[in-house]
Amino acid sequence: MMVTPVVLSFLFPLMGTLILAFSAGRLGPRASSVIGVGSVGLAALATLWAVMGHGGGTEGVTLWTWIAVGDFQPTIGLAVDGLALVMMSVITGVGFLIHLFAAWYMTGEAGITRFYAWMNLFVFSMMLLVLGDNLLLLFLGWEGVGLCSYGLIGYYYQGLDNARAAFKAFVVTRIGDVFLALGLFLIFMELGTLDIATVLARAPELWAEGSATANLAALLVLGGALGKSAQVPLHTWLPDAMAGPTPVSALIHAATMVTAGVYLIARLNGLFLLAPDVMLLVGVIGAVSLLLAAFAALAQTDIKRVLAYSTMSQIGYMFFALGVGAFDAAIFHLVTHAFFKALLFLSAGAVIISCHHEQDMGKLGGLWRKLPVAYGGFVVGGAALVALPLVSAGFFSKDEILWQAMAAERTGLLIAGLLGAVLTGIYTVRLILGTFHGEPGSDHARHPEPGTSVFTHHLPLVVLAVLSTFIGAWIYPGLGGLFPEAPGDTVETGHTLLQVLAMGAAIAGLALAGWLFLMRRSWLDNITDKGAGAGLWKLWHHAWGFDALFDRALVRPWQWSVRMLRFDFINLFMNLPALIARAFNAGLVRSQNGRTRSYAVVMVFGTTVILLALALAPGGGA
Amino acid sequence: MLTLESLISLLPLIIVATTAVVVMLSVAWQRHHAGTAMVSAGGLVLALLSVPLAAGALISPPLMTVDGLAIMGSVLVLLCALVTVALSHHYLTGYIGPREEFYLLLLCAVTGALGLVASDHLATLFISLELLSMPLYGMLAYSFRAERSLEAGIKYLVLSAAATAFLLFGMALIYARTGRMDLAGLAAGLAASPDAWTLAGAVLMVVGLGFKLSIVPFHLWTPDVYQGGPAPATIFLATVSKLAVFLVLLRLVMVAPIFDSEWLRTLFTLLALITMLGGNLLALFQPNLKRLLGYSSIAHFGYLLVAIVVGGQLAVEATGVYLITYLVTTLAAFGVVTQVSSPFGGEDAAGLHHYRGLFWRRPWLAAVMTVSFLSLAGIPLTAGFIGKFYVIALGVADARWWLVGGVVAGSAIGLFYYLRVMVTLYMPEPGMRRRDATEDWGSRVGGLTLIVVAVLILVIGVYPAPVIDWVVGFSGVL
Amino acid sequence: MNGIPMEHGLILASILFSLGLAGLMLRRSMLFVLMSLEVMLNSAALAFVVGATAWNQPDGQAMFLLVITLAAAEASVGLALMIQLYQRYRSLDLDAASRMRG
Amino acid sequence: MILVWLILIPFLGGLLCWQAERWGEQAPRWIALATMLFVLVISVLLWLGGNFSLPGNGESQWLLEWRVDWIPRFGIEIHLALDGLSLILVALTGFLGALAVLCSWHEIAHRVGFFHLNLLFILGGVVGVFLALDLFLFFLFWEMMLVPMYFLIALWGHSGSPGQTRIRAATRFFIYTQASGLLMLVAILALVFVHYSNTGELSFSYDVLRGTDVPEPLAFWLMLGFFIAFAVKLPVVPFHGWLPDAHAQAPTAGSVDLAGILLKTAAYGMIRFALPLFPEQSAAFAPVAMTLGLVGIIYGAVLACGQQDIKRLIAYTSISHMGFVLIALYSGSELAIQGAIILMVAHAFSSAGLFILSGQLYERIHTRDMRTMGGLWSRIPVLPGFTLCFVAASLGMPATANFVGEFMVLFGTFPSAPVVVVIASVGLVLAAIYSLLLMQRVHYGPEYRPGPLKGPDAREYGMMLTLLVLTIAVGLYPQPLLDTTAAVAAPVAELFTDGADLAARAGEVN
Repeated sequence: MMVTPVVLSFLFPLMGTLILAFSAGRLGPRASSVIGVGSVGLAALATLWAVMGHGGGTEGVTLWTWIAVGDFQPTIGLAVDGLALVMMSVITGVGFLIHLFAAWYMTGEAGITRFYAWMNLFVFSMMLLVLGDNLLLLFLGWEGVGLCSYGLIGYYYQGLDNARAAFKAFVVTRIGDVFLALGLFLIFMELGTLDIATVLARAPELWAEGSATANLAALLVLGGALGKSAQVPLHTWLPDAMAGPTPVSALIHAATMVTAGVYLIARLNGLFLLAPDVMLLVGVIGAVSLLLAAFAALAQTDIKRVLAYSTMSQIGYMFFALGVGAFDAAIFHLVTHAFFKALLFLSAGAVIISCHHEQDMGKLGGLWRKLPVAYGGFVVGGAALVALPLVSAGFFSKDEILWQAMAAERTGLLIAGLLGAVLTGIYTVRLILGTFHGEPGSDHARHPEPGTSVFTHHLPLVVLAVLSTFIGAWIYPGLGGLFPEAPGDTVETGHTLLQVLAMGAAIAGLALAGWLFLMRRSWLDNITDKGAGAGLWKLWHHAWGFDALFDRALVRPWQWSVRMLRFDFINLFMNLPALIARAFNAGLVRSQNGRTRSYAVVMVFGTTVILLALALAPGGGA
Repeated sequence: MLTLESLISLLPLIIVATTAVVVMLSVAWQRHHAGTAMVSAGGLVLALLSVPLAAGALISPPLMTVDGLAIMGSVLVLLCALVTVALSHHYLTGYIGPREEFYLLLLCAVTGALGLVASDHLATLFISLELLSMPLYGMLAYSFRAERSLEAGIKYLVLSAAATAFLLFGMALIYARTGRMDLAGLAAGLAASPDAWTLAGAVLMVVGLGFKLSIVPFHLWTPDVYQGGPAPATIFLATVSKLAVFLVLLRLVMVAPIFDSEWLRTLFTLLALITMLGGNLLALFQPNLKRLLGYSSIAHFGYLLVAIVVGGQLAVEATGVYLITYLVTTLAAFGVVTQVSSPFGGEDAAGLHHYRGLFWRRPWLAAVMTVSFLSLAGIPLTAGFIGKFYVIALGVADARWWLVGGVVAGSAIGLFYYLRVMVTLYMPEPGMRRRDATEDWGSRVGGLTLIVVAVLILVIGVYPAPVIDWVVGFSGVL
Repeated sequence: MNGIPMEHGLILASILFSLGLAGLMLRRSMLFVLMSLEVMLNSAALAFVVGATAWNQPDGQAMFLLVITLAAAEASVGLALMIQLYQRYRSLDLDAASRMRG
Repeated sequence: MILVWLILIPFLGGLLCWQAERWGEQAPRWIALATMLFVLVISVLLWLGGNFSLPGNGESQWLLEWRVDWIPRFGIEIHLALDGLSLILVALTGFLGALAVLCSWHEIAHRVGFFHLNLLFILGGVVGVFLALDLFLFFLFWEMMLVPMYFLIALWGHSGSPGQTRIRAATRFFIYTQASGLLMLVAILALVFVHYSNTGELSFSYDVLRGTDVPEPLAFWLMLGFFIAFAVKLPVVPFHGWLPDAHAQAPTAGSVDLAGILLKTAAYGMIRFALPLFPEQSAAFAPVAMTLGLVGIIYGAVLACGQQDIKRLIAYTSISHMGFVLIALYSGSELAIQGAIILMVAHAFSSAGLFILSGQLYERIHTRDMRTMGGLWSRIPVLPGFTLCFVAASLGMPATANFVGEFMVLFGTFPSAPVVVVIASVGLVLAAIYSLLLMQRVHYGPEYRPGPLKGPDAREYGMMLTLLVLTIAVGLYPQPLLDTTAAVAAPVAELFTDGADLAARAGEVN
């Protein structure tokens, strides 16, 4: 039956984490990487077994009731359906390959046990997030994933800016989590339950479509999703998150965590259908982040930051798809994106390690002959990213999204999507040419040491490369049944026109980039040096200045108020009585001057005052 | 008319007086310090045993009433005197010069106190008050070779005489206006129309008594006299003298209607408030322990004034209980000061630095001092808390929110210096010279009584029911 | 009651009393302080006598006798202390004995 | 009779420790540990034995009850009673007491006997507070537990700045609580005399006084008297000044007790006395109390971020956490009050853990100033790992008890006060900021001073592990706790629902 594999699939990473965490230094690097990779591998097998045994529909299993107070009864329960299985397979499958590659990547690093402990904990939390049958358990996974990303981004903790990047990532995602929490409170108050299935069932009955509560609930859930999936308002943490080791970026910031937002919206699609204008907002946010990230990627020098912005733009596509109601297409793109983005990140990792942690494109170059595997990975991954027609997986998924947008008559979004496709083409070509062709910029790049170990270096790259081609697109089982029918399913006209358009955009992008970077390199350089061009380039380099905006709007006032309040003002007025007492004491003590006669004077003065009061008192003091 | 029956009711006073005479004769015949101390202690114990007899007698002598209040007062006076004798014996062993006269003065003062507590007539009030005060001048100035004791004696004499003059003049005015000297007659005479002169007389009497109770405008002498006087004399002054005077003031307020006119009640409220706050505020940063205890006693009588303001049955009961807790606590606190400064070495160990780290040398003595200061501060499980509880209960029952607020504020301020003293006991000792109690302080009579008193504080604090019932028994009779 | 009304007597006593008080407060030498104390006590005694005559009762005079005995005792103890003060400070100035303060 | 023993054991143990110092320095420590474990074992046995179902009307709501006359004149009696809530808190006291003894095994070197006397007297007083049902007895224990804590801070505290501040901090702690306690005494007495004037019966018993209807203007002041006494101890913002100083100067054991248990006595006092005695006024006062709670959360968080001393930072975090409890108590929803109880237990574990860790840090690097710390992760083997776990707990990471508590509070309060919950959720973000700041400044970043330090020994490891396991256990399976306190939270919540016939219903509940 379904229970054992599903439970096993998330117990293995948990066991891995516990063993690694409590080993306290007794495990050497070899042993810890074996445990780390092994546990995720076993989880992958368990998932495979679960996928085989899954007969469709949802099967739930409740381990125990978490809290039971009145009608607030969240349980630790798992619900396995097609969506969950797809996500599980992505997490464990791609996760396993990344863990394998990490064994190579992290050789020679200190604290590998800690690394794998965090990675396994991450996989465990992600599985919980995906499998949770009620929103509170989902929230548990949601926060757990945030904590692990904090731990892993801040892996090289000696560097203060790495730690600061981890801190920033956690805080920004936490802001998103708070929106999600508020959404949960609202949902519980209105619908009286947190169980996802019942929420989706009761929502349409209690809330009219487009009613205020539906909008608010959807908006809050969207806020949570934006934080985790690094979309426009809460996206500033993703580029800085590249401070972590590259496998981390591959696993967390490409394949799994950033897609959690997409999964959440897909899971609660019933809620969003009740709030059409929030759906539109999702699409718009997707489009905006898509374009913003694409432009920013054009002006980056660090290869990992290019990939980071490219991830952000691809997730923008997924939100774009969700916005138009094409939930299935979004998940399809999620899967293919996981494959080729992981491939790109791991290849970048291979390049970085080979060139002794050199990440700047300016310093790299002329590597394509020396690092053939990495170069191959980049080319195949790049092709899938650009959605090279017919041969790459990206084409099928992105084309599906654009088609759905067209079918849903969202022409504005469609145009943004196409423009995004062109830009993607440009920055991908720039990335590949900058890194592998031209003259090597530094002596690291002149004689790199290519990764030799077959099992931990070549295997993951090759497998991912294969999955990034059209084979990856075939594997996707299609979750048609789970989601309400997308706009594109019923309409047929214009499908071919769109395919032509999409192919044209991709090819145009490639051609333009090739022409620009190969023939017109000098013309390009002097444009970006002077006047408007330089200004634009700088603007894109700093991702449209969002970081500076947030820093000035939020961070600086916060630091100012912390500095101002370091001295506890409210406490000051609690010292008032003490000061008054001290003053009175000083005054009274002076009256004790030791001379008998002055004591007598005070005594007489007291008596006369009382007698005067008596005389003046109304009615003679009766 | 003085019948045999009324004489029996005066038995304790008579016994103490005869002890004084016996002591005088024994001093004339053969000076023996321990002997004199034993005789006076014996006399006091005898008087204590005779109190039930006196309580039994129905007719009280003319000019006096031996009622519940008087009996309770006598018992408390005798007990405090007994403790003072026990403590002063060890103290005086170091005194070069005549030691026996101290007990003589003490016994005379006790006679005065017993008379004062039972007085019902202005004359007896005056005579007993003076019989109580005169020996006190002598006791305070006993070690006149030390400047401070002489200065204390002089100050107390001059100011106390002035206060007596005020008291007398007040009495005279009231007498002139009503023609009656006994309190009952006074009450009847004044019921008619309290005019300006009688009220002025009442005010002057309050001033005279207020001086003895060190109520704020008339309190300035207290710290100097407490610091200057030899420790046993200060104990006597702080306990017996204040106890007796307060009971007289209470009797005046209860019996004579003149004293419960609305205007005078507000006067008392005002006096109570400034006394509570003044006493505590003065003591905040006081380095000298005896002066600090002087200020603390001012504050405590400020709290007690609440009973005068409220009046009535509960007030008498509250006064009784509060006085018991105050006496027990003051005896313990001053007892420790006496133990640390005995045998007499010219100057009492009054500076707080003498007591720094006392706990690590004399744990049990420091424990006694901690208990006494906890009780002064009114922390639960000590007698002081029961006293403060009663006062606040009194204030709340009569809805006197100003006074209750004053008590709360006063005790909050008071905490500061009580804690400051307590913590110095436990501080690690610095190396410098320190005064210290004798090694065998615990096994001497004074030490034993001190420990008994300290245990009494805890017992009253933990299980106050018997004490309360005893007091309720007496206050009912009034 | 012939001639002099009681109020006059009381006022005289009050004046005497305040004179004694003034002496107490103003004079530095302890001798004069003791004397002004005597004056105050006697003024109180006078008030008693005036009261007695007004109510023609013997109580006032009895009280007068008691006051005089007290004044005598007071004076004797005061003088004894004054002698010691002189021994100690070689002066009768009351302010000499004011080392305790604060 | 067990109840009396529960109170007496710590006191007798304390005296025994004081005298045991003569037999060597280790004796008092073992005796103190044994005493506290004894208390813990008794309370756990009671827990397993007792049934905590909601009392049917008729039989009393107390699991155990023991009353004997004490001062008949005022109708005061020694009335001890135990129900779900007090049982949990007594067990918590036993557990944290044992922890406090353990964590000062090496820290306290001089005058060990007297230290343990004070420590055990505090715990005895606290157990007394949790069991006392007679208002006079409650006040007595309430004031009595301050004295030993005062001595603990004043004599064994370690003060960063000149020696004098240690005593000033202790005195300020004492005066704050004592003065506000007196206000409560005035309120108790007024309540008693009002009852006396209504019914002619003079009694301090809790059940009798619950029914008194106090005339309106006075009732508000009485409720305020109770509220201020508990607000100073909780602490609520305007009266919080004493907590950071007391924590910064107190020894580790003192901080563990102070944060772990003493703050809970205030919350317990509110649930037991402040709310049931004055239902209508508390309901009317709820908005003000909630705003104070919010201010506490935000202000505590902002100040926590600005601190240099590690223990002051943790102290301010306690203020922020207790803000949640205050909101829950005055929200009037059973879920929120249950959440508040869980949060109290969770905060006890997490703050005790953080204080023990800062104590262990102090033992190794002899400073509490975060500016001279950094990059300790690589220098100390296991401690930073534990710190990360407790930091995660303090910022409310799910699967820890804090999360369960905080979210139950927020879920419960949302229907009645959504705006309050929205602002309180901002507190969640701030919680993340100050907790991670603690982690960044101490364990991450460049090493301030090189050189490895020794890891935790068995004792320290054991303490940390038990605390962590408990936090996670309550985080994942809080049901046993919830069942025990269900009987307490339900009636308290009902008090708020409708002010009108409260007195009547409150009357027939017991």
